[in-house]
Amino acid sequence: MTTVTTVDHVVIRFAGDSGDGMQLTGDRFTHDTAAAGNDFSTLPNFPAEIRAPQGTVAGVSSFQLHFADFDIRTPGDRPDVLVAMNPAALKANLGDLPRGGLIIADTADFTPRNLAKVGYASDPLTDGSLADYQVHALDLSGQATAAVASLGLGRKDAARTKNMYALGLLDWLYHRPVEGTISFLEKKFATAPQVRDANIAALKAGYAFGETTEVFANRYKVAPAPAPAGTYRQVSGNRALAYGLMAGAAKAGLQLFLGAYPITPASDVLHHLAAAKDAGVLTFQAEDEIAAVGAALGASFAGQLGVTATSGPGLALKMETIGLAVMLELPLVICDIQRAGPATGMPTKTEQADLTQALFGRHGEAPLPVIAAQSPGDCFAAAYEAVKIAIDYRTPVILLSDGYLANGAEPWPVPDLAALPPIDPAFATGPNRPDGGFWPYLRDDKLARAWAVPGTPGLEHRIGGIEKADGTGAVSYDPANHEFMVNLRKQKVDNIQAVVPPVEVDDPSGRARVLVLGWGSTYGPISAAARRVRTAGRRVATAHLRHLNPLPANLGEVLRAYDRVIVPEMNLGQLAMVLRSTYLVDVQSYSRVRGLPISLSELAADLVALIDEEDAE
Amino acid sequence: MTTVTTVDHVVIRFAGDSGDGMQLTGDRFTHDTAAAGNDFSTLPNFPAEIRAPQGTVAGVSSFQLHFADFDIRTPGDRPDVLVAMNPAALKANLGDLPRGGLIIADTADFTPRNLAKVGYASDPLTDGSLADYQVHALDLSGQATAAVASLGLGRKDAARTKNMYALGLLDWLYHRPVEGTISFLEKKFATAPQVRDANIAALKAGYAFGETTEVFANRYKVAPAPAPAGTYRQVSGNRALAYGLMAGAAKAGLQLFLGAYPITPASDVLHHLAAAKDAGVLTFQAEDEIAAVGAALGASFAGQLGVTATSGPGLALKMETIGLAVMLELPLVICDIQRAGPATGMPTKTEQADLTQALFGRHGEAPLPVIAAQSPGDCFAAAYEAVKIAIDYRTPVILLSDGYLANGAEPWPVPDLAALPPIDPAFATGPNRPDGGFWPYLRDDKLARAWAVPGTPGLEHRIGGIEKADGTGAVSYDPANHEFMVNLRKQKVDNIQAVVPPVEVDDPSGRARVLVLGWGSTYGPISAAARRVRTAGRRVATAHLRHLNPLPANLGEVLRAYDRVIVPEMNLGQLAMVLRSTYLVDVQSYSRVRGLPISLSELAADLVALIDEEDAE
Amino acid sequence: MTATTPAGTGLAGVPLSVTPLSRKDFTSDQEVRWCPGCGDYAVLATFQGLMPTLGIRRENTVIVSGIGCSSRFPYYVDSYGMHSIHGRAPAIATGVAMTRPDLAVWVVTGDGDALSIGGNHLIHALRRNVNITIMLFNNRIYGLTKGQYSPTSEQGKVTKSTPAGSVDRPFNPLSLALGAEATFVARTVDSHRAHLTEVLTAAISHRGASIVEIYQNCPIFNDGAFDALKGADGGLIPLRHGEPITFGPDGSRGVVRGPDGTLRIADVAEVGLGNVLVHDAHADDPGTAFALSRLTDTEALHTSPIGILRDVERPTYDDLARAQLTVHEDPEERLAGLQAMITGGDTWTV
Amino acid sequence: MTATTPAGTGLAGVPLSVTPLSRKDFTSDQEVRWCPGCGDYAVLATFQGLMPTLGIRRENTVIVSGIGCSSRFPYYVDSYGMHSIHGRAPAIATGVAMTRPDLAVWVVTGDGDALSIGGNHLIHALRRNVNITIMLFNNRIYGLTKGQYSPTSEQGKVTKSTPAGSVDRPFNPLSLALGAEATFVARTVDSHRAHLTEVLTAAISHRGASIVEIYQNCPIFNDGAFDALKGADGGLIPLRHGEPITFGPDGSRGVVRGPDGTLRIADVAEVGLGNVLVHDAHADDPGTAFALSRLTDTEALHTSPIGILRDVERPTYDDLARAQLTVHEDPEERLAGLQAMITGGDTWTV
Ligand SMILES: Cc1ncc(C[n+]2csc(CCOP(=O)(O)OP(=O)(O)O)c2C)c(N)n1
Ligand SMILES: Cc1ncc(C[n+]2csc(CCOP(=O)(O)OP(=O)(O)O)c2C)c(N)n1
Ligand code: SF4
Ligand code: SF4
Ligand SMILES: [Mg+2]
Ligand SMILES: [Mg+2]
Repeated sequence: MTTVTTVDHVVIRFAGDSGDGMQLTGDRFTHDTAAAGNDFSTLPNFPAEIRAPQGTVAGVSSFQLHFADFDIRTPGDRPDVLVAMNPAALKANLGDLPRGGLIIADTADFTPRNLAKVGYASDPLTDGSLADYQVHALDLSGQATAAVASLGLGRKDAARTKNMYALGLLDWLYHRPVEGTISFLEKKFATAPQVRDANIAALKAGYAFGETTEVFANRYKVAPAPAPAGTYRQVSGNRALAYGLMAGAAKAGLQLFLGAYPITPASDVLHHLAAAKDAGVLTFQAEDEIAAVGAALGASFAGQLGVTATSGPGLALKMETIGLAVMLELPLVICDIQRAGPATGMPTKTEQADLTQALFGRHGEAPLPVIAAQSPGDCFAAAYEAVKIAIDYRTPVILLSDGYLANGAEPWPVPDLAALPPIDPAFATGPNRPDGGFWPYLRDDKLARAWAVPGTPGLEHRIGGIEKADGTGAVSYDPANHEFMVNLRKQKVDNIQAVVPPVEVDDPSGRARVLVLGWGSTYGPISAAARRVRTAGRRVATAHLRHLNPLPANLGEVLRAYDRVIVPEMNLGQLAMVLRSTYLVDVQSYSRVRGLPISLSELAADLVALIDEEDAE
Repeated sequence: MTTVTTVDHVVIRFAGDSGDGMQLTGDRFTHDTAAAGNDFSTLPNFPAEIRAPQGTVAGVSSFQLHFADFDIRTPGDRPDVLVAMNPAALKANLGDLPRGGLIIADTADFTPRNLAKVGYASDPLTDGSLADYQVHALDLSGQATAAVASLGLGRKDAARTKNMYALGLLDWLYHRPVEGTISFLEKKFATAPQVRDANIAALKAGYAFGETTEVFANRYKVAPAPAPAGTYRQVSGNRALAYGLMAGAAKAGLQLFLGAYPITPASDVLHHLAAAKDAGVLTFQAEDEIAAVGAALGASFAGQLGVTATSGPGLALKMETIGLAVMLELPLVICDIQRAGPATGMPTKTEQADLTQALFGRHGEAPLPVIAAQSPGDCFAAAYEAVKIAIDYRTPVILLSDGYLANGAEPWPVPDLAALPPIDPAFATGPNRPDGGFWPYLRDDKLARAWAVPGTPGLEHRIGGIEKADGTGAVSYDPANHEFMVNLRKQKVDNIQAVVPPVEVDDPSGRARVLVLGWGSTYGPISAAARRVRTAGRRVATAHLRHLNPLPANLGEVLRAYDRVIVPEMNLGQLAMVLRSTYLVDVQSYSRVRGLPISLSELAADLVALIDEEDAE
Repeated sequence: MTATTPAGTGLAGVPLSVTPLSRKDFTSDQEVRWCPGCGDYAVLATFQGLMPTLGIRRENTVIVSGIGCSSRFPYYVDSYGMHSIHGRAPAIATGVAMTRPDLAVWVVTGDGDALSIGGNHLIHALRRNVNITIMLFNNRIYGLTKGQYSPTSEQGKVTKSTPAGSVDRPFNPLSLALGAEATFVARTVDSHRAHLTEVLTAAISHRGASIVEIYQNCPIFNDGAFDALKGADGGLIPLRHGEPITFGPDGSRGVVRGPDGTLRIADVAEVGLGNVLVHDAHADDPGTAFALSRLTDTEALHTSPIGILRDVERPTYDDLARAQLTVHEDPEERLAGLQAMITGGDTWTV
Repeated sequence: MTATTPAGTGLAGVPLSVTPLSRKDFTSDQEVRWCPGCGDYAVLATFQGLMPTLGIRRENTVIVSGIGCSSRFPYYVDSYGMHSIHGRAPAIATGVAMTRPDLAVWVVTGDGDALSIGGNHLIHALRRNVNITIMLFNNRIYGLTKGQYSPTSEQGKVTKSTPAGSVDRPFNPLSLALGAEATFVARTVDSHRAHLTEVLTAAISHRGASIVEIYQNCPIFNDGAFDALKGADGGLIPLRHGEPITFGPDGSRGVVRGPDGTLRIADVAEVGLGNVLVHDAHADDPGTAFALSRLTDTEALHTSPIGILRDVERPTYDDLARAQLTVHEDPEERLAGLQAMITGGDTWTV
């Protein structure tokens, strides 16, 4: 009999060749996990090539999923379970598996040729080299092929169902319901009934294999995670971001116009919005990034919500136009889904090294608000806030996400649109001067300027990139006016601090001496590491920034309250630099630039060491 | 009889309509002044329009010249003498003239219509409103026309010689020799003898007018300025910069290739180099800034010296390609002649607000050296150093100048090319691996990589923008390698500190408590202001940075040695931000963003106040 | 509902003015700041004269320009306008046109702005057939930056950036436009007011991207570049749909097609009027329009066709893109639809 | 002095190899990483086969690419190469070609790389006639970013970024090139090794900018885009200079010029071989080449001419630019000249 063990959390990594469907498998397991009520977090990892040569390490595609009965923050550093569909997948991922970890390997692909291709002299599944692990070497391909034999598929197509077979097996192992995946397959392959049936059959066969054989002595249960009541769905960062933009535009009553040029890992923002034609979203695949942001700015000038989405190289190209938007003082949202740089860098890998570009990458004094999302689901709220600030303050806003957030997924309480704060474009509709004239650069008390939209009679005016006279917006080369305007534009952005909530410190002990401050996607690793540090009996405080410009009003005070401030970033210390300069506090950068999320266990260990050192002083 | 007064310095401003030839007049007076052996500094000031409407304030073009019997640092804040060729010129410039100042006005243009055009209800030359000044209202146009009457020019052409007439008068007034200008006119109008003769006649007539009439009771002498022995010429910043680039390429034995797209105030770099075909310089007017820097990078890849020159908006466009150059580790010099921003801003005005763009304006971690020129003549040395660093370290270098340096001129000791430090491209010529192979990313002890040029047999290799494996330069997605390379690229740039001279403090008293630190073109105002502050009996120390990245090794120590550090910049405190962050020193930004050089008298006054405050503490 | 011009035309969807407008209504309070004698003045005056004749509301006119002397144009027209950045006006105008079918969208650009830095946006706007009208002021020089050669300058041009003469062959802007699938391609001259009016009116009336090259004299940096064309020997070849293409004194010269398909100029008396090519601006195939574009010298200009080379109907990018959308006029309905979309089909409830 | 190919040809100035080279010499040690079945493999193999036949030194070959699947090409060829950034390869190659007449400079680019983001650099490189050879891998899709439509995708294309179908008309890359004054314009197909070899050899032998559009199948995102062309009904129209343009079974179909100057396809039997257009690749006027380019469908591909549409001689930008220079071979002399220049004529001595 199989025993059932209850565990609080599990990390599974599915790994196989690019063609093995690992992303789909992982994604479905995530859905099945969501249905089981666990909290979860995912980390897809694809090769840079579309189809790297089969069977090579470079061609391995993997998907890691962390799920638990409590709220978790990261997809996990190291898997408990590795599903390896071929020797390359084993080779590429074994190093991450702790001793004692579970390996489920598809033996079908462990042929001498394939082993040789990745440099295995002998078969690790049989040569004893995996003695420290729990290895289940199963002919998943063969079993899947057998299971769908009756359906009349060709050999190749039949073998392709092995991923669903593996999924079925894992679903059984962790008590996941399979109904969701069945109905997913029914929809996906509606027009190819044979393929549909084969995949469903393989899924069920995998499940049944676990149930009926006694290959697995243990089966696991992970109880549902407590979560606030509500309706949840799974969401990836790019999808949530697209939804946030749509929600912002809808609440403002503006059309959403996305100008974009495809680039990894931002392309999905374009894809999601291009699929939202029912919601009136207009997308424009431009000839390049400059045209993309240009058209978005044109849409904003025309009185709609112009948005563009890109990654680092594209952001570099857009900067001149963003500078124009600063001068025009028009709403514009620029989403930068960061990837590892510089130059082409590692396009499929994550990084946070565009922060200084976002803050300072324009010529002249061209300040603008910068905000960052901290988790896949949080991309919604961050995008919504970006839209609101852009419209309220008539300013371009840079919204930072990254490759990890973009492709990662987590459970997401579906927001109630009605409950979101209202956004009012407050268009100028009539004269704003005592003499009946209209000055486009007259301002409200926030310093936001009047926004009159083409088609409004009597408010005709011209704007442009040459320095403008205060108030009238006419061309001006007056030295004093220029200085005034440079300062005024900065002041307007600084004024946004009024709507930036104070940074909140999480310090359960109330007596921590070390503060760990993060921004963006380091939220997960930092909060998870802090939990581990506290479990290890140390005191640590954490805080996280959504707003990188302007910074929260209380931040200086917060930083000064600690003996030591550590800033983990996936860059060489970009936020740290800003904080040091702004507050003259000796914050320390904790820099990890590996194209991967910061490792929570490494961070936790480092924090423990550091806290002990601090306490010893 | 005219008395001759000896003065130590004079500031003259020539002002007139765009069509009045004020730039030429100023330029020639500068030459005549150089010939007289004075030190000098100039500030041209043109309207943004090619030909703004005649007779309007917007259409006034002016040229200010400061000359002295000692070494001076700025073109002067306020003129002692204003030459006003029309009412608009008087209107636009009178505010800068201190009470008691000398006005020489051409009455010919002070017609009721022209007066009305600029809002003069009555003629200021006659209505007594200029009582506080020494006014010489002369019919310069009429006198010039009369002087050339015999030469048979049309009325209009004859009147056009008024600027030479004015020049002759001023040459007389300040004892300048006119021979240089005569031979200049002979060359310039060689093909138009009538025009040549008329201009020469007008020049001589102006001189004679001063000599023979008794209109001017005083005539002035400014003794030659002591200067180190040597051969001097007058040079503007853009010309010196072009020469520095040429010198660097020549000493390195490489062809100089400039890829550029015209933009104010950088276009003259293209013009000067395009005129240097005799010296083998290849210039390429590209379709845009991206192609300009791309072609320059191609030239560097091909083993020559690729250079590009632009201003802020163009720099923004080039950033993606510069990031590629960081990854390729190829020499490349990017000259940014800064102008007032953001966006189109005020193209003909100066500013220093591209510093943070230069330092941080790329995606990913893409560090590169940034250096700045401090005076027109110094553009030569700065450019030469940029070339040397680019080649020695295989790195793109950003060289910052600005509109003030670009167009300003000063006496310049012509450098002896033989005496400049050698530059060795040190191309790889053979294998660099024990196995006879060649790795393009093997490094020397400075961390500069091997540079093998197409055409070299056996060293064939491919480079690109994807992250490279250490040593081999092959494509690598390895997390640890990425982190290693990100740090290594930074380390390589940091290593340049080894050749950055320590910053030198100028503190004659040795006991100053306040340090004024500048960079770039603030050198002039800062050192001049310090002189004035010291003359006023206060102690002040000054220091100036050529290297903005990496900073000099001793800078932190220097900053900490003072109670107060003031950083004057023509931006909102960009260097100040970097210093605060790097050294955690509470440096204070002194920010003036007016499109003009910082006013030395304002700065001096502010410094005196501040030093007194500091001393009172 | 407000009145608009008929469907299918360039201004369909743009509301008509209820009161007649005059040139003065299109004159802004800004002082015009071109050099004396600049060809831009004539174009501006013509434009301000023709706008009222279109019947559309002034406030529904948008002019987007790049950077260059000519790009100051919007400041002088009392409509909505944007003086943007160098080369990007067609991209910005695309965003305006896509989101606002009720606007008449003009682009003002120069030979450097449109063909040098902005070349890519120009060809893509033409290819997509976005409903915008592009006025390309071609003075064959960079005016604003004080006289460097441009991609339309003749080979051998001596300028500050090419003191030994330029070495590259210029673009023929209309050949380029035709190669880029343009649906409306025309040329006119700054000083020919009636012709300019006619061509610009046709251009704005065309639904889709229209490009009008305007020969514009720059007296400061390239004076007389078009003088040889305007001279009495009649180097301008006026094109009129359906009419034989003749020009010169008494229409004595004409365009004929050679047996190899190329077009050349002949003496009408010699070849006979019947053999002169009859202009078909509406030919679906751009081949003849292309051949006509080649009658322009690339070097010093002596002959050049003016008028509408090509004017064909094709659905516009913006109309087609909008047609794919469901736009919810009712905000409540819109929010409800969006709520359903973000909720999705795969939820669970805690 | 080393031997080079004759003056005036594309490779003039490039030193010849003293020992014969083989395909292996042009094969790098990098593992090729395209998808199984990708058309890029065939082009690479052909390229590696033809390079040794050119006789030039391997080390004097430079390949510059942009970004895209095809742009990985340089990694696989054992020569000097640069995998640069998206769209900029023609600009970078211009710098290489201008400074180094002793190099054979190839550009590898895709339909997105060359025609979307890189369109401006492409048309300017063609206009200038820089001595580079551009291989444009046209798979009518964005491969590397996983399947968005490109500027050469047919209208109505359903992709991730156009789920309701694209609405813009594609570029005809060869029409665009001709509109941009290109001097060498050709097309070939990934799988036709002999044709590919012939066309690429002609392209690199042309002095000036050569553009070769290569129809390239992307089995992953746009499989079979060129199948209809390759089929037995013979949709490919091979062009050979001096020969009548026929194609199809037994050359039964041919290209004839209509009275309106346009080209159309006719039954040779019907019109007579004598009336079939004889191809003249060297015609100075690009009109007929343009007309030939229009025989390519813009939507689903059925017919398309392959071969060299245009190949005319014109001085190259880089040759002309270099001819303006005085290059001082002797470093001392060079420094002395420079010293004189920076000293200038207007000095004073203290
Ligand atoms: C990004 C950028 N690059 C360069 C410039 C400088 N610039 C302004 S206008 C111009 C060219 C003007 O020529 P054209 O478009 O022909 O207009 P014209 O002045 O002749 O009307 C240039 C190079 C700029 N403003 N921005
Ligand atoms: C500046 C920039 N923008 C976008 C991208 C993303 N990108 C890489 S390749 C590519 C298009 C590839 O299409 P194509 O040129 O047709 O090449 P293919 O992959 O089809 O061979 C895009 C959009 C990028 N790398 N850099
Ligand atoms: S420079 Fe030429 S184009 Fe510019 S305003 Fe003057 S005349 Fe007109
Ligand atoms: S995605 Fe298409 S073009 Fe790219 S490598 Fe694969 S098959 Fe080739
Ligand atoms: Mg022009
Ligand atoms: Mg492609």
